[in-house]
Amino acid sequence: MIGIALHIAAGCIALALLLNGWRLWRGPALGDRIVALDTMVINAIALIVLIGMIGGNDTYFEAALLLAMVGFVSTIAYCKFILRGDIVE
Amino acid sequence: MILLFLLLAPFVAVVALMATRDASRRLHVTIAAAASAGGLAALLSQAGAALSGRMPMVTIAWLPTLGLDLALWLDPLALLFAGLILGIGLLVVVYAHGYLKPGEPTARFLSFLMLFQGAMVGIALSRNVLLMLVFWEMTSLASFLLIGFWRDKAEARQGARMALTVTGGGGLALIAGMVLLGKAAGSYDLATILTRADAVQASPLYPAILILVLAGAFTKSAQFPFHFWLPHAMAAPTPVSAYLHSATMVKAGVFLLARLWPVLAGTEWWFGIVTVAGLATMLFGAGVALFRHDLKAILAYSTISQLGLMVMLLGFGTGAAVSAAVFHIVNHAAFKAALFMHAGIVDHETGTRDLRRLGGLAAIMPLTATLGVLAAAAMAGLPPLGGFISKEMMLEESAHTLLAGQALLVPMLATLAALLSAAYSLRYAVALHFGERRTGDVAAPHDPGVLLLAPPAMLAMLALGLGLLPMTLAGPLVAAASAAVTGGAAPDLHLALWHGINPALLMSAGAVAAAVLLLACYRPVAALAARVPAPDAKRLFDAAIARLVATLRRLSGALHVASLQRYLAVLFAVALTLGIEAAVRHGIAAGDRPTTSASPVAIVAWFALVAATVAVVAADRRRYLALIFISVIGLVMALAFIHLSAPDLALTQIAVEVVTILLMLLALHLLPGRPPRLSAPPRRLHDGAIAAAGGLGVGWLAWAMMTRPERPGISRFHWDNSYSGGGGTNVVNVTLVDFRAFDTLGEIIVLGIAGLAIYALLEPAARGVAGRRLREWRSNDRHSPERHPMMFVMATRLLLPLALLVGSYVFLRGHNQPGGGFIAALIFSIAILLQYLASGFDWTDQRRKFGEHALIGAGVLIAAATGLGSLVFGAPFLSSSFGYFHLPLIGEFELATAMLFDLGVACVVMGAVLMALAQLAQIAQRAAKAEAAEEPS
Amino acid sequence: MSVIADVVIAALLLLGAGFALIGSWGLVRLPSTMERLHGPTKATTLGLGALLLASVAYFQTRLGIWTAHELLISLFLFITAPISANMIAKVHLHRVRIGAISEPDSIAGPPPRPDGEGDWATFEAPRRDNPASTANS
Amino acid sequence: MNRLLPHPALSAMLLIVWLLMANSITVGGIVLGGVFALVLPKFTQPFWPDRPRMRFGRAFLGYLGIVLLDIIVANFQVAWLILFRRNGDLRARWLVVPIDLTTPEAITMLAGTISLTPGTVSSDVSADGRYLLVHALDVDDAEAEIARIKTRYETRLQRVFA
Amino acid sequence: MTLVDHLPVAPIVLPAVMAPVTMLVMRRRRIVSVALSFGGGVAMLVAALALFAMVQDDAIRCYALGAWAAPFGIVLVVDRLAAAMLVLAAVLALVVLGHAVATGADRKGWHFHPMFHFQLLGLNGAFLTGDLFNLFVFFEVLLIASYGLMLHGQGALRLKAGVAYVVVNIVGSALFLIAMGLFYGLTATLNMADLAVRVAALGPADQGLLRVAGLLLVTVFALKAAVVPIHLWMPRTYAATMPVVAALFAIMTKVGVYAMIRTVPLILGARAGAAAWVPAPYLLPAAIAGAVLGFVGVLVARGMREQAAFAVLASTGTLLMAVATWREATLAAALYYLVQATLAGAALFLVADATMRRRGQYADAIVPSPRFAGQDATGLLYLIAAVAAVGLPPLAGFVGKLLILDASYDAPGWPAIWATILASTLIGVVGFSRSGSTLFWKAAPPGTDPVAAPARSRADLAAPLALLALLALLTVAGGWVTVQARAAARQVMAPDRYVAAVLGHGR
Amino acid sequence: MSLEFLVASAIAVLVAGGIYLALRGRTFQVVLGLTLLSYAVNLFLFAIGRLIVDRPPLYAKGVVTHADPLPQALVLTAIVITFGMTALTVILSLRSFLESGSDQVDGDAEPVVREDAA
Ligand code: NA
Ligand code: NA
Repeated sequence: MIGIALHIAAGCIALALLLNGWRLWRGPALGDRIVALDTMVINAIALIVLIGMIGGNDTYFEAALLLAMVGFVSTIAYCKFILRGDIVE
Repeated sequence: MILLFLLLAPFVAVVALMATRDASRRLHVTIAAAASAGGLAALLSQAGAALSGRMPMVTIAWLPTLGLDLALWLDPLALLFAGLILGIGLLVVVYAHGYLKPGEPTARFLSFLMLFQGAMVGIALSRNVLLMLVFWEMTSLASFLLIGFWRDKAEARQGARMALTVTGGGGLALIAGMVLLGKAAGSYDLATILTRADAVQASPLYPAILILVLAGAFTKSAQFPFHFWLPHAMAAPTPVSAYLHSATMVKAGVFLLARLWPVLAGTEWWFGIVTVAGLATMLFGAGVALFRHDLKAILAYSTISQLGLMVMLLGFGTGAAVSAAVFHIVNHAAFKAALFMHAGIVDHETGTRDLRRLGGLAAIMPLTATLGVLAAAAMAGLPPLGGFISKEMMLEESAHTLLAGQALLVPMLATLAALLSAAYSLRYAVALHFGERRTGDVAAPHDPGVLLLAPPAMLAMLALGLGLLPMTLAGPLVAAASAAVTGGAAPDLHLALWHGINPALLMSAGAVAAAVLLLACYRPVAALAARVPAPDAKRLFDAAIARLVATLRRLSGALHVASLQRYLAVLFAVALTLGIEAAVRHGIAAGDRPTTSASPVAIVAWFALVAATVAVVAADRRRYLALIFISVIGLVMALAFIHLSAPDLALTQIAVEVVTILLMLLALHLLPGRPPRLSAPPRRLHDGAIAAAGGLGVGWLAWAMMTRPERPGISRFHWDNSYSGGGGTNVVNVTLVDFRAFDTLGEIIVLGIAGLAIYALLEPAARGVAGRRLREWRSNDRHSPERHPMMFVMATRLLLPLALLVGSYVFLRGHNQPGGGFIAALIFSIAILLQYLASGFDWTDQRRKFGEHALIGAGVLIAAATGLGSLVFGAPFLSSSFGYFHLPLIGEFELATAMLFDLGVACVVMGAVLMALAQLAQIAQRAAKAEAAEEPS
Repeated sequence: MSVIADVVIAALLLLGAGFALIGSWGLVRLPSTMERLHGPTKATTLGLGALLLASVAYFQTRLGIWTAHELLISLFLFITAPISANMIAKVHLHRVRIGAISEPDSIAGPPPRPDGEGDWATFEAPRRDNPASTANS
Repeated sequence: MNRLLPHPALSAMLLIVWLLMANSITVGGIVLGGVFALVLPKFTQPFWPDRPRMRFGRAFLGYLGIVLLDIIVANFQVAWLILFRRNGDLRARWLVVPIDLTTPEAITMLAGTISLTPGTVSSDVSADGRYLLVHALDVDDAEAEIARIKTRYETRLQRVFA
Repeated sequence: MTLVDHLPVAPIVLPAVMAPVTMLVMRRRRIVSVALSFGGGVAMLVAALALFAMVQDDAIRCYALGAWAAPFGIVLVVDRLAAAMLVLAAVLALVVLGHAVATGADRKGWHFHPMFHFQLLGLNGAFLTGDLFNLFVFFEVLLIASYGLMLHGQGALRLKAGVAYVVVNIVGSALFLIAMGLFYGLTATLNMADLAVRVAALGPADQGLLRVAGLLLVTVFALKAAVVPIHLWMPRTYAATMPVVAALFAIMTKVGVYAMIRTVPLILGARAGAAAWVPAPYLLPAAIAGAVLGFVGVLVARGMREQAAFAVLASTGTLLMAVATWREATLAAALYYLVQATLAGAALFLVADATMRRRGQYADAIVPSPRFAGQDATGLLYLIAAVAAVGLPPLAGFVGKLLILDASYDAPGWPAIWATILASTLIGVVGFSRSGSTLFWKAAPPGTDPVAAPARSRADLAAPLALLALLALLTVAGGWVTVQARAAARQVMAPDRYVAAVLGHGR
Repeated sequence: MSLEFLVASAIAVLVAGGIYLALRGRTFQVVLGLTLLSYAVNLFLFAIGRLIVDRPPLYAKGVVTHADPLPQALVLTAIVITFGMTALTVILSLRSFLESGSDQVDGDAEPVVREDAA
């Protein structure tokens, strides 16, 4: 049962990634693209967790943690670039 | 040993002259003269031995593997030649003392002259053909320097270059010829080669050898059609002309023909080429000489003609002809050197060398005139001078020579040449010294001092002596030298003015009579000759070279255009071509390893990656957008690494991606917005084709490899020994810090260097043009005024300790679980960069306590020191050790030197990353500040 | 026991994945940028949270190990997600203000001015010594 | 005490995070984590000036509970909106929330809470730090929503940051 | 292990320590830093000489880093060739270092000394390593250090050329990784000796991939060696580089050649199936083109540095003609020529530097300038350097060419080799005589601006003089050198002994 | 579809994109191209160890199936080196732009096609 649920869940996340990708491609506003990218990161974290569960392996945890911790840095940087041009002032 | 002294004396003089270049002219001349005189004395001391067949020899091994030894000998031919070189050299040195104007750099002049002398002596004495080549090319070089001595004169420079090009080029052909000769004869030892005529002449290489050797000899000896450089070499100071371009260097070609006569002569090829070339040159030179007005030009063309005579004689292939040639070498050296010096005196005293502006000098410069007339008479082949005897011998030999089946062809042409020689010689003697008095630029010229007069006078006496007492003065030497040339016994030699009435005498007398006749009606003949189109060799040569250089420059410029796009296109094309070649030749089929079926998630991720890649390409000039798509690729890569069992790679990828994006955004800030497209559609199509082919190729390689079964390899050992030998369960990390720690050491050094280079690039960017551009820099975008968004700032304050903690954790566990120094360092760096992002450069920089340089330096040192530590224990560099320790309360824990190494890694990585980003941020910040200062507030 | 655990885990998985999907669907279907911002920043909180809980339970039942470190992921996301949303909103406000965006930015229309003196921080730099001004000490 | 342990709460948090990461509670882990929990706050002190005092007692835990509950509830609400509400029927609003909190830490926490609960996003702060700009996805009565935010979150936060 | 046993790692550890130390000290005390830098250079030379002496017994020495035996760990392998290259690099480095300090070039940015030592680290590592991936790493080290050195002094032109140089080499590195990946995929090993064994054992199905791997690998080396047609990056890069740095770079293209000499007979030799002698059919034409294009470049160059760069191209072409026949005798000739070409190329750059420093605004442009101080001295040095570079007697260049001619006789394509060597030499002679007479003989017409702010010190003549003296020594001691070269070539062409030395006789 | 095919085709697409961009005329495009190329090369090098799902090379007694650790170590090294090179390239091209005022990789401009005039 869990196996099926895991695969359904992974399928959902994959679909979510596709939807993010569509928004990223489409835009139209820069804000939309950044949101889409940010969401992709979140979905990627979800996917990593699922991969870990599917494989019965918790060694991927750090990757998810790292992504949660630093994934937003690029989002912020993209935003700051638009807002200020110079991301470090 | 004496031979070695002979060879080295001139070179020692070169060094001495250069060392004393600021000393007096007297000292310079003394040094040079001493070298020549000493050499001459040494030579004479060995003359007896050389002539009696107890040939002095010396061999010093130099390049035994090549067969190039410093092997010298003094056979009669060498003796003759070396004697000429040293004897005339001595006279020229003395003459130069009087000739050079005060203030002219005698040391330079004489050192070049000595360099030349040494090289010539080397040619003469070499008993190894490769050694001879060394000296051969050196003479070209010395000649180049000497012709160009008056470097301010254009004709000197051009003449020098032309001489070097032609004789140096010939020398290169000679190199090929000599090496082939050595190959055919089985040795580079001259004595051996001379005994292998049969082998050489039977070799299929013989024609090539002959032609290449002759190319060397003919260019050096100014044989038609390679003669043209010689007249332009007259731009050299006259002592040089006298020495190099009449007496010695140009005779090196003749010498070479004589030297190799036993092994090369006697064939149809030899006879045909050498005789015809000599004959043609003799006629041509004489003909031109007759109508020149510059004294040195007359002498130059006469030299060409006389050299042709010698070459022709050697071409005949008979012993008697060889004797004639050898004797003429001596004669010509005497009278032609004398004549050049004579011309130099005239030039020196009257300021001109134009025959039309000179005349009647006999009355005011009697001594000069006497020696001039004497020498010219020798050149004309008049009795009782030496020139007469050798000319008689020549005519005698030509009378017996059949060319192209014609018995009369050679004698008639030889007579014609003799006629012309007599004519220009008499013209020189008569027009200059007799008739109406014309004195050039100077009102009352007079005989020069003894320094200028004595050397040519001695030579003129010699020319006379060679006629009056030929057997005494030259007989034994010429006989022995001729024997050396022919390789047989000494010929039955009778050098004498009178041989009775024979065809030669008749031809000679007729020629002289006709010459007188010709001079009598010189004017109309000259007018007629002037109509003959005479190509200006120098102009043609210069134009040809100029055209060649221009064409080559265009081609080379077109090829080496500064274009990265071209560099890369060619590189890709080459790699592609080679890959396709291999694939076509041997086929690259997929293997039979069972594939793994892909999950829908994987397919989606793949799709995302492909779409993002396409998007990056499509959005390439919308740089910001392209970067966002790059982020997607990075994300998918990280996911792929996780899916494919590489957590360390995933961690690294995630962290590196963030840092890279920050870096690119910082740079992007300073680049112009959206630039116009640069390349036209065909170009893009062409690049697209390369790109598609490259992609398919690499993809196929990957496919072929992945579908092949794994092979047992070294990583099995790594797996098995990771825990037991490396003390860690994360095999990737143990590989990085232990099995292949040496790679990692190199890798962090790369990173450290990158940091330094970046610092070096950005540190001075605030100055100069870049600084101005930075100050003028102004973004077109309107920006929000808020610098430090509150929520962001607050979050980073909490994140900093958290991130440092996570980083430390990742560092400590890296040996056993995914992680390690590199990833930890990236996390640390990102944590600090986050502060920069949130709170600005200054704020953060003030609070940072460690410099990047220190981090990089310390990191490399820690890593290296860890490696060196193992030396103390007698283990190789970078040997690790680890142990499990037990402490109360804490329990068991592991300590490994590899972790210390990893600490070094972390320091360097952090230093380099911070260096790159902080430096870049700082410059961006400076630009922003400059912008803010400009804005009205 | 294990059946119940399995059911709980499966339910959490489906819940989490479902919310993640709904969030992303919102990103696609909502009408304009500000609205779209709500999709992911909301649904993914619970979505990921449920998945992480599932993971905790899963590893406990399957491998018999208590892994609580999934909570850390949530912790970091709770710290970072609002910041991302805030910055993206700022980007949007800014872009609308400078006229870089032509289509309607939100159903809500342009944001009202705050009542106090001054404007929103994105449009007017905060002055020193007030809570909104940070990092200039 | 203050010099050794400038931020006890932060230190405690770090220790907990360390133990969570290590995924085990051993003496060795606690000692090692403890070292970091002591060192890191000290080391990062310059990067967090004017740190406000916080109470991590009942007020804080209560606040956490309420937020978690709200997140779960709001998640379902928003999911409903996304799935079934037509775009035209969305009642998106800008809310200008006046704030009484005075430290940036507290304001950030409030804004973060608002963003974490689905349906609302903290979009900006006024330049004087006294208003929060919140975008709400579907709000019938703006004033009521503002009042809810203030009473439910801000008052509690005021107690935490007392 | 005694300290002597660790000698093989010394040429790498010394600069690895010296670079950061000079970096850290340089910021405070320049003099100390320079002294340290020199000390490091001398120590490196001593180590290189000691290694050179050590391999005189013809035994190949292995040093297993981290005590992990080959093929599992990384080994350093010292044979005659490697030791000789170490000596060459150390000698050149000392001379260049001296010149940099004497002319103050090292002060144009404080990172010269660390970069310099890093560069040597990369070179020495590339010479010593017996591991393919490690070779990649050291290539990267020497490349990135060369970027740093190349940009030393900066200027817009240099920066632009720098971008091209860096990018091309990054692409080259990508190719290297692909080639290496293929080798690993086929053989599951990285140790070069082990690779040799395993490549020979590959089945027929893998031959295509093997050939691709071999060709790509050699392509990468060819890129570094500036082999036509992928030499295009080189002339501009070297010409834009500060001459003193370019002088050091003279050995960089030779590293590419070295890598070919090291890997081809060993891994892609007779037993390599489809990859046996892979570069052979392509290398000779490319080498011929290189010699011709190089000397044509010498003829048409507009500046002395550009000319020197083309001379380096020419020398590489000439060298590769000899290498391309893959015979012991020609290889020996090539090795001799390699040494002399490196020194001659460096000498040309240093002479260019000395001339530039005296000609003020005329710099190194091959145009007549007003008389300048030291014209005779620099002119004489230029003459000698040109003689060496073009291969006229009496210097080693001539000997080298003679060796190549002699050894290549009878090899496939020898007439082409001979014709190229001789014809290209003639082009070079014409080129150098034109430029030399323009630079040092011809005076600018009256009224031309006088030379502004020329350097007056004569200290900058010492280094070129030293190089020329070395060239003379190379000529005089040619017998000994050729014997050494022959022995080194014999080792290289006998890969079995290398394999046995690295992997042990048990295998 | 197999994983191997996905990876191989991804490599192909990345290489193609990388080469195409590397051949463009502006430094930033070239940098992007190099980035794509390095992704491709890393993936290639990784794939050379063959693809194994969910068996990270963490040593444990008795484990037989695991991914090849060596290519992973090599890729890690390559990623680090690539990062250093990328950083240097980015900054070098920026500096070059600041110095010369042009971000074109080649000095002489090609004919400019203005297709964004609209
Ligand atoms: Na990212
Ligand atoms: Na909310």
